[in-house]
Amino acid sequence: MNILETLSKLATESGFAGFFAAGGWKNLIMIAIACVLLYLGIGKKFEPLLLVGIAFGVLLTNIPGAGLYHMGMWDAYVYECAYDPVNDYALYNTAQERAYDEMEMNYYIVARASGHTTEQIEDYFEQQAGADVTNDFLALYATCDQNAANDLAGKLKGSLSFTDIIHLGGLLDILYIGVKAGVYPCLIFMGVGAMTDFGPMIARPSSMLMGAAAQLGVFFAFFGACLLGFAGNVAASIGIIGGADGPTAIYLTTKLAPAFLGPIAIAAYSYMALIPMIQKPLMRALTTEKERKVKMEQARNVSKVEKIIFPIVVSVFVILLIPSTAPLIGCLMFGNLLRETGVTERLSDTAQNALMNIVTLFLGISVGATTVAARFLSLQTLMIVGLGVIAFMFSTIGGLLMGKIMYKVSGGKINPLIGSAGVSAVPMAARVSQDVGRESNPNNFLLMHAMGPNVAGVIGSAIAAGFLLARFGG
Amino acid sequence: MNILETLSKLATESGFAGFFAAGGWKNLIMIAIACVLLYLGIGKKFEPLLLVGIAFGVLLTNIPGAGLYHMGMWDAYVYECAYDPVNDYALYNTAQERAYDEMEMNYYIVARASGHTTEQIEDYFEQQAGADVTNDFLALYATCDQNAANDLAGKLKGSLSFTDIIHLGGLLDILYIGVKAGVYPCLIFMGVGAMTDFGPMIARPSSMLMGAAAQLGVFFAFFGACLLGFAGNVAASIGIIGGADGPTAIYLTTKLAPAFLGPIAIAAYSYMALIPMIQKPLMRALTTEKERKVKMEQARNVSKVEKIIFPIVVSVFVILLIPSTAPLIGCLMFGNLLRETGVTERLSDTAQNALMNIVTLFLGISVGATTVAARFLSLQTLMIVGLGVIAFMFSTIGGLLMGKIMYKVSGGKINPLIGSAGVSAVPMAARVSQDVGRESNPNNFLLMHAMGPNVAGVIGSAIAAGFLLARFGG
Amino acid sequence: MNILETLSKLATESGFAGFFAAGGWKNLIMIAIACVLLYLGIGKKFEPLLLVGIAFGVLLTNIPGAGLYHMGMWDAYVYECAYDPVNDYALYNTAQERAYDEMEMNYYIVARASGHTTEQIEDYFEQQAGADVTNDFLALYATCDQNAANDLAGKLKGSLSFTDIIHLGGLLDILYIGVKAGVYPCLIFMGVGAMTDFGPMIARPSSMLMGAAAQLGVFFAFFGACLLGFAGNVAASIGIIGGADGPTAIYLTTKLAPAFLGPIAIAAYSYMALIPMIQKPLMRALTTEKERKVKMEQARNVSKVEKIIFPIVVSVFVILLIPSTAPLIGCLMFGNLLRETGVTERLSDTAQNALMNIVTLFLGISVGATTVAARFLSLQTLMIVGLGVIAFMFSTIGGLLMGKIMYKVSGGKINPLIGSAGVSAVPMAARVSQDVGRESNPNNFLLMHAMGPNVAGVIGSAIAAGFLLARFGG
Amino acid sequence: MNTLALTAGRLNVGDAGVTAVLGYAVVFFGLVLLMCVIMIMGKAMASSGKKADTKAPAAAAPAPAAPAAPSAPPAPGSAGEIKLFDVPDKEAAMIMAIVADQMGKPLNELRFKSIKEVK
Amino acid sequence: MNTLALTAGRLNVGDAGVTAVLGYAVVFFGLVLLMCVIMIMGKAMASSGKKADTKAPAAAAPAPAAPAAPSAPPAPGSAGEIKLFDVPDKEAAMIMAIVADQMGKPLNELRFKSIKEVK
Amino acid sequence: MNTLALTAGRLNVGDAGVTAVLGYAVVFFGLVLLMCVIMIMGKAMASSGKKADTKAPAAAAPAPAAPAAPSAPPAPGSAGEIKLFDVPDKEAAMIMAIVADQMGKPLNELRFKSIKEVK
Ligand code: NA
Ligand code: NA
Ligand code: NA
Repeated sequence: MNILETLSKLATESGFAGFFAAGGWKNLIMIAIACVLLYLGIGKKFEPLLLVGIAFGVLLTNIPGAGLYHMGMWDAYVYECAYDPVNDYALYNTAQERAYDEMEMNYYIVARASGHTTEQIEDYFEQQAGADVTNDFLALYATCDQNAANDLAGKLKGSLSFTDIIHLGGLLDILYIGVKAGVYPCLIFMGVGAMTDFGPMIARPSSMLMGAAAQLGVFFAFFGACLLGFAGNVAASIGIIGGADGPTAIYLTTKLAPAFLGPIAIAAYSYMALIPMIQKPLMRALTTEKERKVKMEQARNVSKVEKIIFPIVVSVFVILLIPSTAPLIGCLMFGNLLRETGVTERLSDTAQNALMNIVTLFLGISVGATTVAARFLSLQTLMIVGLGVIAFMFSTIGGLLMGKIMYKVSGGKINPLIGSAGVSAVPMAARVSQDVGRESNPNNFLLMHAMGPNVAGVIGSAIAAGFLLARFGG
Repeated sequence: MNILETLSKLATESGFAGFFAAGGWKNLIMIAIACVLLYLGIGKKFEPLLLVGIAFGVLLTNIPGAGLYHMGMWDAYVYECAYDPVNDYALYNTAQERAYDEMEMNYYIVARASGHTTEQIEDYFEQQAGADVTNDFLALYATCDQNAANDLAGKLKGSLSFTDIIHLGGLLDILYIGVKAGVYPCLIFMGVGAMTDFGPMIARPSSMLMGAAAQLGVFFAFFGACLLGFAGNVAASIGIIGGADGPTAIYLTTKLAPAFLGPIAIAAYSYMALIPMIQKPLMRALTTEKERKVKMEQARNVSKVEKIIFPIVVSVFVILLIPSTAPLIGCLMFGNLLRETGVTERLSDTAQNALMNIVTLFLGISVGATTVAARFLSLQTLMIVGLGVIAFMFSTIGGLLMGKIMYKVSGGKINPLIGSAGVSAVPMAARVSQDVGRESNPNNFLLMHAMGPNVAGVIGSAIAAGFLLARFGG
Repeated sequence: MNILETLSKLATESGFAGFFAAGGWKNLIMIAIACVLLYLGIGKKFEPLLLVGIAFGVLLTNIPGAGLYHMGMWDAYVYECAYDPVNDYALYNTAQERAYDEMEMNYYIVARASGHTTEQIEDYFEQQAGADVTNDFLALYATCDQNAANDLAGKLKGSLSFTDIIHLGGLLDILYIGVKAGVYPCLIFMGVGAMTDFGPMIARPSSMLMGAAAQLGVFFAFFGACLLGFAGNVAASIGIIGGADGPTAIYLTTKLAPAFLGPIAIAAYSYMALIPMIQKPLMRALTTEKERKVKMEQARNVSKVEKIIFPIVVSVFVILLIPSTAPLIGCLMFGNLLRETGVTERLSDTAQNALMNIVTLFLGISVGATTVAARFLSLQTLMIVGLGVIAFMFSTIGGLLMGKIMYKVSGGKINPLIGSAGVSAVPMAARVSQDVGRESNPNNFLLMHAMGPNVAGVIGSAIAAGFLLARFGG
Repeated sequence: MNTLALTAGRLNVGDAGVTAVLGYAVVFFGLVLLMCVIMIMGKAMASSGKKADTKAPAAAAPAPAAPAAPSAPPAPGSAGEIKLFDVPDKEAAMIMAIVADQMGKPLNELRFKSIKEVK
Repeated sequence: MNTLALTAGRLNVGDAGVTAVLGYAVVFFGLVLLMCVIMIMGKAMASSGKKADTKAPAAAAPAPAAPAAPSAPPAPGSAGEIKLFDVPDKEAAMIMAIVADQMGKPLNELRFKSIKEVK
Repeated sequence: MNTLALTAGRLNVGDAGVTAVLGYAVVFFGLVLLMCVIMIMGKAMASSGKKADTKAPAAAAPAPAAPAAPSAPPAPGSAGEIKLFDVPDKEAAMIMAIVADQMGKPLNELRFKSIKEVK
């Protein structure tokens, strides 16, 4: 290799060249978006622990040539998931059948490399209904981008697994495995459980009604997304933004619509930081001055034994009801149990510090990495951003309305402002209740009362996610 | 999907329905057992750091439908381990031979799905001695539960690996990989090494005789288990309970008899917490008042250099003698070296805190998850529980008898009560020696003297495990 | 199995027997080398956090029979990497073609088992140019060590992946996966970034020229290694020792020449500890008394905003220029960003403590494990050790000469002694500049000034590694 | 033949509406069930707790301390408070009072990472 | 046919030399580019910083503290300093002064793991 | 043909007994071997240690402190003590004495997470 050859190789491989490739300008836009997100995280302190990581992931993944994350590899992985070896395999008793199936996959590969969409290919197969596609394949192969086809082939031929991703992928592909396997969100939920005091909710179980009502936005946004033409699984993932719970949103989206993980995670964490701006006007508009002035009674003390029994009881009943919540609720309650036993402080401390921080590091940067320009810069992302704020607003409204009902039912003993805290976003939403309450009555301390609906909202979102997973999941 | 359909799907998928399925009542019993274990861990402080995790794993795995752990998947994995591709593969030069082998696997699958035991299938293959099983397969396939067969097929067809488990498994399946690969117990042993001061043993090397003698229960219970009809590998795993060393027991059982991991781990940790109740009567019965009153001389000081050289020397000699102890002894001694160097405090601190706590979290809950009702609730579990207490008792007796011998040989200088500390269960067994010693002589401080046999018992159990692994392992 | 049989099995399996096997004496030498490294790490405090781990890995891997690390398994893994399924696969449309390729792999296996080198086999295939090798294979198979062939076959037949290594490998094989995948060095770099203050370099950007110049040794040693007959990829890995940056050296070597990881890592960390002895004579020889006496002006203060923008800007520009630096520079700058934001202290703390310590534990012991006697004890290791010291010397010289140029250009305002700090080895090289400076002028405080080139050297080495990776990497 | 089913497909307005309403109802059902369980548990506790009445005030003692630091409760996904006490309350209070006095700051503005004594 | 290419092969003297020189040049090119970028950033900061001039001394205050502990800078691959302050400088300084006084040691020889107050 | 060998099979009484006795013997053999090695090492240390006799008391100093906290030794699988000193003993003792005095508690009932100074 002589000097000119090497220099030219360096130049063409450099990322600067990438900006001049087709669609290269999109990367510039994504880098600008990363900088905006970094400004929001660092300058405006929007949930910085996750948003800084996500933003840096956005930056790294959109530098042309960096090769830290490979969208195509995960697309291939997604495809293979859709392909069902369990049901198909036992039917093959002869090499011919297997070869046939392979031909079908070959066809899929060259069709994709020729620019056909998955939907088109599906339709084609439905028409063919099992006929031999060899000739069509050969015809298509003759005209397609054969490099792209070969590349796709190597990845799809029954061989792309997590181990291949470790082998072929970049650093962020490898870290992303923990997202894909659903491990990171669960471990973060374990830490959340270890940090959460469910005492205020146990003391006033009616808080849970507000925590349930404040999931309104989840289903409202889901419905809206369906109307806008999103498929059910994607609409469910968009809706869960209204749960105002980062790990739950990431978990559900990874399982149902991984291609939309980037925008959904960014929307979820950004709006969580905007809770005061979103909630305060709605709270002032929907409640009367008299309602806002209500001072609530001190709730009863909750004994240590109750706090220990609580996570066990919740695990059993919620998982029995909606088994698909098991990973989220199981981890949340395991963390909470470690917190309350009084004999596992070491583990509780690790769950909420060392382990949670490590996982947060990996989660943030790898979720950010999924925002590849070609996919992120689309009308759909804008719609997700719009639906996300609607979800947050309707969750707030749901909680407030339930608060007003309970104000009536309780004969004015319950301040409806604590209803909006049911959106979870612990503890910010509870602080907002406190702030708005003090505007009307400077001696009103709603914070502890709002913590009840607030932590109930975490459980409520997990149940909503479990329902959507049961409905749209594999 | 209309509303009724969805509701009915939710109802049939709910875990409540699972209780009414065949054998569903067993899950209720397991949940009750989980609550008892939680009570022991939290209320009675039985080794809570592990028992709380194990108990919560028992709870989660036995909620019908939770799907956090899949016993069948790991059974399939176990099968594939028994299948030996290394020796078989090179013989296949033609596709026919491979197809034949696949037929054999197909036969295995439908036979299992038809309720045949592995032993029966083995016998069948031995009779056939390589003949074509196609016809038998087709006959069996026609009658078996074809869904079960297909399910098993997808998992067995040469494809079930850790990466499939990450892909198809639940959260606890994924965390369980670290147990299966033998990584967690080793890392915990690294932390144990970093927390252990071998000084008292180095100061009085004769302690090691008591540490060796106190492995009596391991081999006694092994022998008993063989008599009760357990296979050698299972008997070995049951015996190691007598080593009174959690990570060692888990490591060995994972390698030799993973199907019995749940009961063995629970027995090991429960009895460890019961050490005072098990040991004190035996200690009072087997020693005389005069023996118990013996005050021991202060042992010599051990220099820093000796403490640094010790882990290196132990690693080399013990691993040379029994190479299969390498993972356990290597990690124990690496941790101890980090503790003693004086220049790796950062690493020693992490080994005994952040890393150990993270691994303990994962280990406890995933070991607990293996206690699936259908398998745990059996006569064998009761036998294991019974053999476990026998193992602890005979280990105590072995240590005490050696203590009495050394009392004689030393001319009354050694208090035989420190012999029972040789069962390890650091430092509880040493505290028991201290307590019983003070009953007879309130000024007697045996604790530091008992730490010698106590830490020797850890090494002794690791050697015993290495021997059993060499004898019964792959 | 009777008693004699078992005893004889124990004796033959014991590691003591291994010393008497062919080449067994080499293991004794390696154990002695491990003890020397432990002495250097513990007694002499040579980078103990890594060297103690590496040394213990050397010890464990060379105890005969320990089975914690399997060189052959990773060799097989390496081979499979070289084999390119992506480009080859799409060409196979018939079973015949696949069978042919398998025959070729079979030939490779028996040829290796017969003692042929990979080069010889390559030459053979080039001569055959795609002809059928069946007959040659059968002839070779008849004469080769068939056990070795079968063993190799099982590992190579398209099946050896990370998941197989978890399954078949020992503890250190499993921990080594993180090295092989390039994850550990990157995570350590994240911690390094979180611990590094780039302020002095931002305050005086001209420091970067010295950081660049001090990579001279990298390329000088690379050139020397080429002359000594090392292949380009190996020469590149040897050269990077001159970067004086452990994680960079390990990352590059793992990617380019994993078979040489052991000696290169040991050389890199040992020489880093020897920086004062290597650098001081060169610094005194190459600078004049007048130059050494120069007192430098206090650099300007760097604002918090600049420190926050810095990692973002560096990531974008350096990765754009040399995309292959993305993993190293991305992680370094991500860690640094977490340090400087002021709102992610939790993550920065974890990156530089819990996470970094855990990774350091795993990295050290598994890198040490690669030093299998049969491969480590070779002339090549000696040459690497020799080239390493040359690399360090020339990097020092490069930095000093640039320092002298800048002394001239600046009109004597820059003390050339800070140039040698450009080799990175943070902060030891900067302390050496400080020490030598005070010899000539006791009131001279060069430390803060030397920190600029010092941290620039980290970036410089990463760029050098990126260049070499682009040139010699897959 | 594998169906290559990559998307779950779009829902028509009816299905979407039914799913949304049903989902919201399931969330309510789940939390109401939980509410009942917790209420029953609370009642059971209260009745069994009358015997252990003398213990209760001690166990509940840490709770009133919480409202003193209204901005302190931990945020999921963000930094949380580390447990305040590992030593008996009295000793911890003493240490905290000493430090607070020396710093001239009210107690609830200081965060003690941990105060531990050997048990 | 797969080439079984296990080694990148030896380089002849010319190639090796060219690669070495080119590599060294690329390192220089990269760091000079970075130097220019940092310089431009510094200038931009300086000009925009004139308005915020009153803020600057506060922001820069921690910096002068650094040279007081000349042996403190963190080593990659070895133990690093933990951040000194999480509370406003004044309070932290006060606590540190008290402890240092009681210990009779100069401030820069003590390492405070963390001093935190509730924000 | 693969043997599908899933179980190692049952042992007859003789084999089980032989294996048990042999195993117990191997454990003894291993620990006796180790005992001899440690004894030899101890003797070697003692003879080489006579020159370095002046150093020994300093190195051994922390040891007598251990019996003062009889319930302190770390449990494998449960919480362990964190290293007490990272600063020279004298300074650490001074800090500890001050705190203990102010708390009115004996020293061995306090656990200091860490006291560090810049080395
Ligand atoms: Na919520
Ligand atoms: Na033991
Ligand atoms: Na460098």
